[in-house]
Amino acid sequence: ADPVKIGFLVKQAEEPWFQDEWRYAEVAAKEKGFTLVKIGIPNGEKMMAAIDNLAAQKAQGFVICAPDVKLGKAVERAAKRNNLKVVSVDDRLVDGSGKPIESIPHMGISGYQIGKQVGEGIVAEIKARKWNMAEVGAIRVAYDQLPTGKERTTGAVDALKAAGFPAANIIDAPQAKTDTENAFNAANIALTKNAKFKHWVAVGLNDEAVLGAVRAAEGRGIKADNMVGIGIGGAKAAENELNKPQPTGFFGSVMISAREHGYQTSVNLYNWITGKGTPPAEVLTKGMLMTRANQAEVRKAMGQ
Amino acid sequence: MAAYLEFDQVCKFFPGVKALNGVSFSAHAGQVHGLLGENGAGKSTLLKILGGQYKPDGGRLLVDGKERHFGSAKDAIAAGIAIIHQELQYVPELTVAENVLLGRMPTRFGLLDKKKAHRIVAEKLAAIGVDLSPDARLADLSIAQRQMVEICKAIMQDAQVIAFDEPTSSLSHRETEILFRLVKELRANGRTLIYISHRLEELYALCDACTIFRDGRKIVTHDVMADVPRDRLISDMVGRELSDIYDYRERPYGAARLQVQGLNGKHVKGPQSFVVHGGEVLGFFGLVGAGRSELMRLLYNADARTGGTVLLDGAAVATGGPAEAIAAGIVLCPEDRKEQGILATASVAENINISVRRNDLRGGLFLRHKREAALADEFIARLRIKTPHRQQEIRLLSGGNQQKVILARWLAEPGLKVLILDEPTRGIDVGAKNDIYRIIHEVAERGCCVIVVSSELPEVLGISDRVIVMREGAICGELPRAQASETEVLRLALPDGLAPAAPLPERSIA
Amino acid sequence: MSTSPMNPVAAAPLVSRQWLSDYSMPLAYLVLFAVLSATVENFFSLTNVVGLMLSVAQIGMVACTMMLCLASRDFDLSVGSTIAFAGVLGAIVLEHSGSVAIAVAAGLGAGALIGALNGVLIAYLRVNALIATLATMLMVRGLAFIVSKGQAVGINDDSFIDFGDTRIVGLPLPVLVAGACFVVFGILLNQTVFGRNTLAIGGNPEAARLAGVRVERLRVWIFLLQGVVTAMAGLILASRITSGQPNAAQGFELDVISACVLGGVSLQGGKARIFGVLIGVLIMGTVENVMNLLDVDAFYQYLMRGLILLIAVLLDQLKTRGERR
Amino acid sequence: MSTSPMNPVAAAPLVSRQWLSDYSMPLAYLVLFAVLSATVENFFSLTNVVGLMLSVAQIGMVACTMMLCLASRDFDLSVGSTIAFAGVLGAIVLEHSGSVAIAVAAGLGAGALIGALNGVLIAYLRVNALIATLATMLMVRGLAFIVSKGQAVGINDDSFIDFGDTRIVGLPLPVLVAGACFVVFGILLNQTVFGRNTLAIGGNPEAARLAGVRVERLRVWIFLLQGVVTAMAGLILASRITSGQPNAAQGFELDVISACVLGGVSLQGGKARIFGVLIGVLIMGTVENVMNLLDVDAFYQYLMRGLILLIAVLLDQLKTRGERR
Ligand SMILES: Nc1ncnc2c1ncn2[C@@H]1O[C@H](COP(=O)(O)OP(=O)(O)OP(=O)(O)O)[C@@H](O)[C@H]1O
Ligand SMILES: Nc1ncnc2c1ncn2[C@@H]1O[C@H](COP(=O)(O)OP(=O)(O)OP(=O)(O)O)[C@@H](O)[C@H]1O
Ligand SMILES: [Mg+2]
Ligand SMILES: [Mg+2]
Repeated sequence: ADPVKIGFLVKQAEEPWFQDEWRYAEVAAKEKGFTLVKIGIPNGEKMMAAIDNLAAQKAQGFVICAPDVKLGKAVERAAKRNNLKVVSVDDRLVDGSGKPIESIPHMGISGYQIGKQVGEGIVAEIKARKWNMAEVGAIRVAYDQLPTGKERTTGAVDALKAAGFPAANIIDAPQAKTDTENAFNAANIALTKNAKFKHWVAVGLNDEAVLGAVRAAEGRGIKADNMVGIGIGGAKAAENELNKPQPTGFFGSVMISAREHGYQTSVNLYNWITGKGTPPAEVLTKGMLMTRANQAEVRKAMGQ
Repeated sequence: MAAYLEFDQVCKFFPGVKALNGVSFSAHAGQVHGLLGENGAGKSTLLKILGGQYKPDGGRLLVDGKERHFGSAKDAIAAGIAIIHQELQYVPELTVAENVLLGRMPTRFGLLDKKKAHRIVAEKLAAIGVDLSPDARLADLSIAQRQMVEICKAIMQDAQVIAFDEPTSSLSHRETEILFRLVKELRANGRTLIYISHRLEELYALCDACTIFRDGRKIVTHDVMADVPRDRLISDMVGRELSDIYDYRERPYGAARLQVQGLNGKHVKGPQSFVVHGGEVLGFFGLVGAGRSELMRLLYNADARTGGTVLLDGAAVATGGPAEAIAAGIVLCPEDRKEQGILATASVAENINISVRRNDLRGGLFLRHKREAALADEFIARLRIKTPHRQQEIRLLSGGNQQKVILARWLAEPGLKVLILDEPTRGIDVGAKNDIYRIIHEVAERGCCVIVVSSELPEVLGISDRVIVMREGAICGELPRAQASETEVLRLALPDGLAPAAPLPERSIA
Repeated sequence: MSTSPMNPVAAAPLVSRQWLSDYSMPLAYLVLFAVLSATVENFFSLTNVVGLMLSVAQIGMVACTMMLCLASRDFDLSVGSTIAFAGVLGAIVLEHSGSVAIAVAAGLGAGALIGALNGVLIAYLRVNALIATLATMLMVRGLAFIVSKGQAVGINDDSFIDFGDTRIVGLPLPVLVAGACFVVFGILLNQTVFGRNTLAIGGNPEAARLAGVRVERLRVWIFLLQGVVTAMAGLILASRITSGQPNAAQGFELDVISACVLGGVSLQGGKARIFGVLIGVLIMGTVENVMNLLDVDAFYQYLMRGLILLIAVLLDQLKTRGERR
Repeated sequence: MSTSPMNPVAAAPLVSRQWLSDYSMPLAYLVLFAVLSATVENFFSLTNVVGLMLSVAQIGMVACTMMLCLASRDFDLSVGSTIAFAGVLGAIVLEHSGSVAIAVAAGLGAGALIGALNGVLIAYLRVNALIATLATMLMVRGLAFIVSKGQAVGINDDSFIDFGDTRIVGLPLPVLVAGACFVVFGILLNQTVFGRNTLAIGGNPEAARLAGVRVERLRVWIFLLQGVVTAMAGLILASRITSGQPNAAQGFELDVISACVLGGVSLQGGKARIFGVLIGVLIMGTVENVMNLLDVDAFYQYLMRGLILLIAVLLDQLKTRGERR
């Protein structure tokens, strides 16, 4: 048989999260003895090109985290046309009407669920600090242009609301771009408009967004004891904050296991290609809240 | 005979300038009507109104007895008016044929008919006697050739009224003759022709009538050109008497100061050498494309040279760029004012000070605004530059006044040793020419070397102590003032030593 | 050419130099292609070459009109947004009307409107092209988000989706459409009054105006064409990816402009060659393709892309350098 | 001005029109500011105004040098990447050396190198500025990812972090630095031969060269300055967000260029006013600020941003229109 070649396509190749997924997929490749081709696919157009490219390289299948879940049908068709097996990771692919595509096995966690964990973490901390929820303002650093971003922050906000957090205290701070500086500017304005709150919490689509909110709060003298920000990702940006000598308003980050996603999906696909078994239709992994207190354990549990 | 073209009390005002202040005159079919006036008198503005580029602020324009209001150039073209502008208006990247037929390209089945375009333009060019390929890009042609393309473009509009705004300012002998012949043919065909020039000989040779402008007003219209004495024209125009415009005075000149040895580069043919003495005015004559400008640019470090040295007072002038030449005291006033001379959107003061200010900076970096302003004002006065104030953007000045500003830029140099003027009086009125000649002589009297490149033979002969003639990229002869007669110089300049009386050979433009 | 004043000695090198200058980019590309075929595994295969062409189909289409736009000394940053908007709008209209024809008409109509708006702003209201098209870029992107509520709009109509998939003599339809664009716009540029006038207003707008060219109207037309072709590219993209994505094609405008400039179109206007643009587009696609074939690390891809862009223009530069003086 | 032939009747309107044209943008901004203060809650408060200024501090610094760059008829797309790279590099060097001075020097040095590279490519190798800086933009971004392995680099040095936080007479240091940039570059532009020559080469490079301006050298200097100032902005950003982030400031270049063009800097070169640039930067910041204060929906923000950009240039256009003929 031909040597096995597997593609691993991710939507934001520069993100540490996807870099980690790739790294663990490489581990699998080395163990099982297949070739891994890593391609970043920032948009639908590049995604189509990448799939064609894989076919040209005579790959037999690919793992994909598509730039948008609605690209499902395009992925399915392109794979079929090129006779490639597909497994999706992180985001579950759906068809034009929003139904999950059954022919593509999936491993991941929904953005909404991660967001919920963020919200729950914040609620727990609010309770632990015995804050009066009416005196707490919540900043949602929003980047709704990105579907995942919206899902995550919506999950967080829903969790807050479910715990009785007053909806009126939740303030949207739309960032123009997804970097820290834009989050800073957006959060700064939110703080200006709502000087009345004693305590603050912040959520966002990633660690950088929350970091921006934390920095903006610091600029106004709102420090660790009055600020709880929980990010998503748990990579370097979070690690830097959590390892600062003094605690900051960056309370923690919900970490997801890139190891599981990167390693397991590629192994599953390998097995499928080599006839050693079909992957399960859907596997959902869980995130873990990493804080100053537990970061070592969490990292270990997540296999970092 | 009724006037075909009539201006009635036409006014045009710009901020701070009354370019035209109630001008009236009329031109007849079958007449060449000359317009004269010093720089900034409003001649070009008048043509721009005629061409639909400007709307007049007052007055009427009548064509064939009917009052016309042109909203755009297109309207004017439709009304049978063609204009050859003072600032050439061509598209450098397009070919001769495409430029000539711009806006009127022939088509077949909706596609360009390139063959036909080529053919009709080639025919026209041949008919008027211009030796040019319709497929050449304008960017690759000399200014004179571009000018001829512009003329061809206007002629091909087959307009009833054709206006020429200083068409000969960048033409030399041969093209000028072609132009004259054309103008006369058009007159014979009953067209109405307007002709602007600062060269009086041309006006006498071509025009039937003339109108003189000064400061945006009409001074007088002479219905019979031939009857007007030259002195009268000049004094009407500049408002003062001028006797000998060249103002040449015998002056002793010193030792060889500038030695050019074996200078070689892309557009000259082989190494070229010559010397200029301190206090000498050296004229360079040649037909268009003879390589004079290119040689001067090599001397000025403006183009890369492939060989040769330039010695000034015995020391080699550093190569590198114009900055080195300027530092050594060599300056060049370039021939193409628009492309190489003016900083269009900068002020008059800025254009004057751009180079000279380096001598007078605070801390090597900071400007001395007051001194710069004073210097600018001084030269505005000395050269009679017509501008509302020194802060005016130079592009808003009339062509001749722009030329004076560039001259001022170099005359202001305190360490001036060699002054190279490439077509310095292009587009300049008689009075100002006289001013410039005077200045050239003053500069020479200070012991500087002056090189004047000119295509106007009388000018070269009138002001030079010595004349060098170039032909086809090489120096082909040298004549001291005493021997430099018109015939002698032309004999050297024309290809293959043909006498000027003989018919001109076809390839002399290239 | 009996009238040519060219002197026979000078003519020979001139002609060959002209030839060199006209064909050096295609030649260089051919050499590059041959080298890559020999050295990069899987590069020279039908699937890969077709894949490569498919990957630049959208850029290719839009580059054709961008060429005209740049040639007339303008600039258009709004193409990326227009692609997204046309795709989203087409998908929504398709969803509601069920008619492919209406959906396509809506997409193209929107593109025409956006283009016309750009044109009017720039030609008649004399807004700086960079700012005008940056503004429409933002507004159109906003519209794409608004009409889609920020979500991708799925497409279920198979006849629409098939368009992106269908192959004729082995070539996917999008590639054929792009090829047709190159032919049509090549003719438009070189064989029509429209093309000549475009170059003229880019080379010297004042001269064009004085020669009676309706400069403003022409510029509006150029932008309008650009809008329509871009919308078409957007619809084709939507069909290929089976959905209209409001955040599709971000940064697309720079890719297109780079391809044009690589192909020798001058940002100063007045200069354009359709063949050069084709090569520019192919270079962009080939670089991307080869890097993926060679599994170049994502971070090093940035470096490579930059380097290759530089090398391409430097080569072109060296060539034209000789001509300059 | 005894020598001026100015006619006293015409002089008066000329002066007032000049005045109008010079100050219409600041005046318009003042009016806008007053209206917003009266109508938008929380807008006119010290915290908000300081926040607004802080939000445009980086754009402001870089806009100063971008103004020079545009005035000389060039273009720089690499500033966003340079900000990211300088921040990342500074953070890494700080981590390893522990010395703020060395870290800052490394960041600024890298910026200078990038700028000089751009300058040499554009001035001496005559690569098109768009392509050259697009290439460096890609390469520098790649480098930022490579040196940081794609991860944010944390900063723990308090003295470095304090720089972004410290306030002097109520103004944060970054704002003061931006202010200083405006002063310094305003002087450079208007009071020095450097500035004048920059405008000259933008207006007509050939004429400037023949007038003795060392065009190539000057262009390299302009890019070098731009690199240094951009790197400084990157370091300040890193200090404000207490980390060097390799994906910071994407799209920053267009913001900066827009601010400049809004401020009346001509992309055709030869025209620049520092005051205009300041206003351009403030307009950009104010629009963003007010939209968030008013809770404008993220999607509609695109629309608004585009519209306001258009309105601003259209106003400016109407003004200069009268002058045209
Ligand atoms: N667009 C403009 N804005 C302001 N002033 C202008 C403008 N165009 C021309 N002028 C001024 O109007 C006056 C007449 O200019 P015009 O070009 O008609 O002179 P001219 O007679 O053609 O001179 P020349 O012989 O130098 O070509 C000059 O003082 C000139 O500075
Ligand atoms: N940019 C250019 N590209 C190609 N050929 C050129 C260029 N400039 C000049 N030449 C050629 O170089 C030769 C010398 O031209 P140059 O301009 O030096 O002549 P000149 O004696 O100064 O005449 P003119 O009266 O036109 O100024 C001519 O054959 C001309 O066609
Ligand atoms: Mg004139
Ligand atoms: Mg010459």
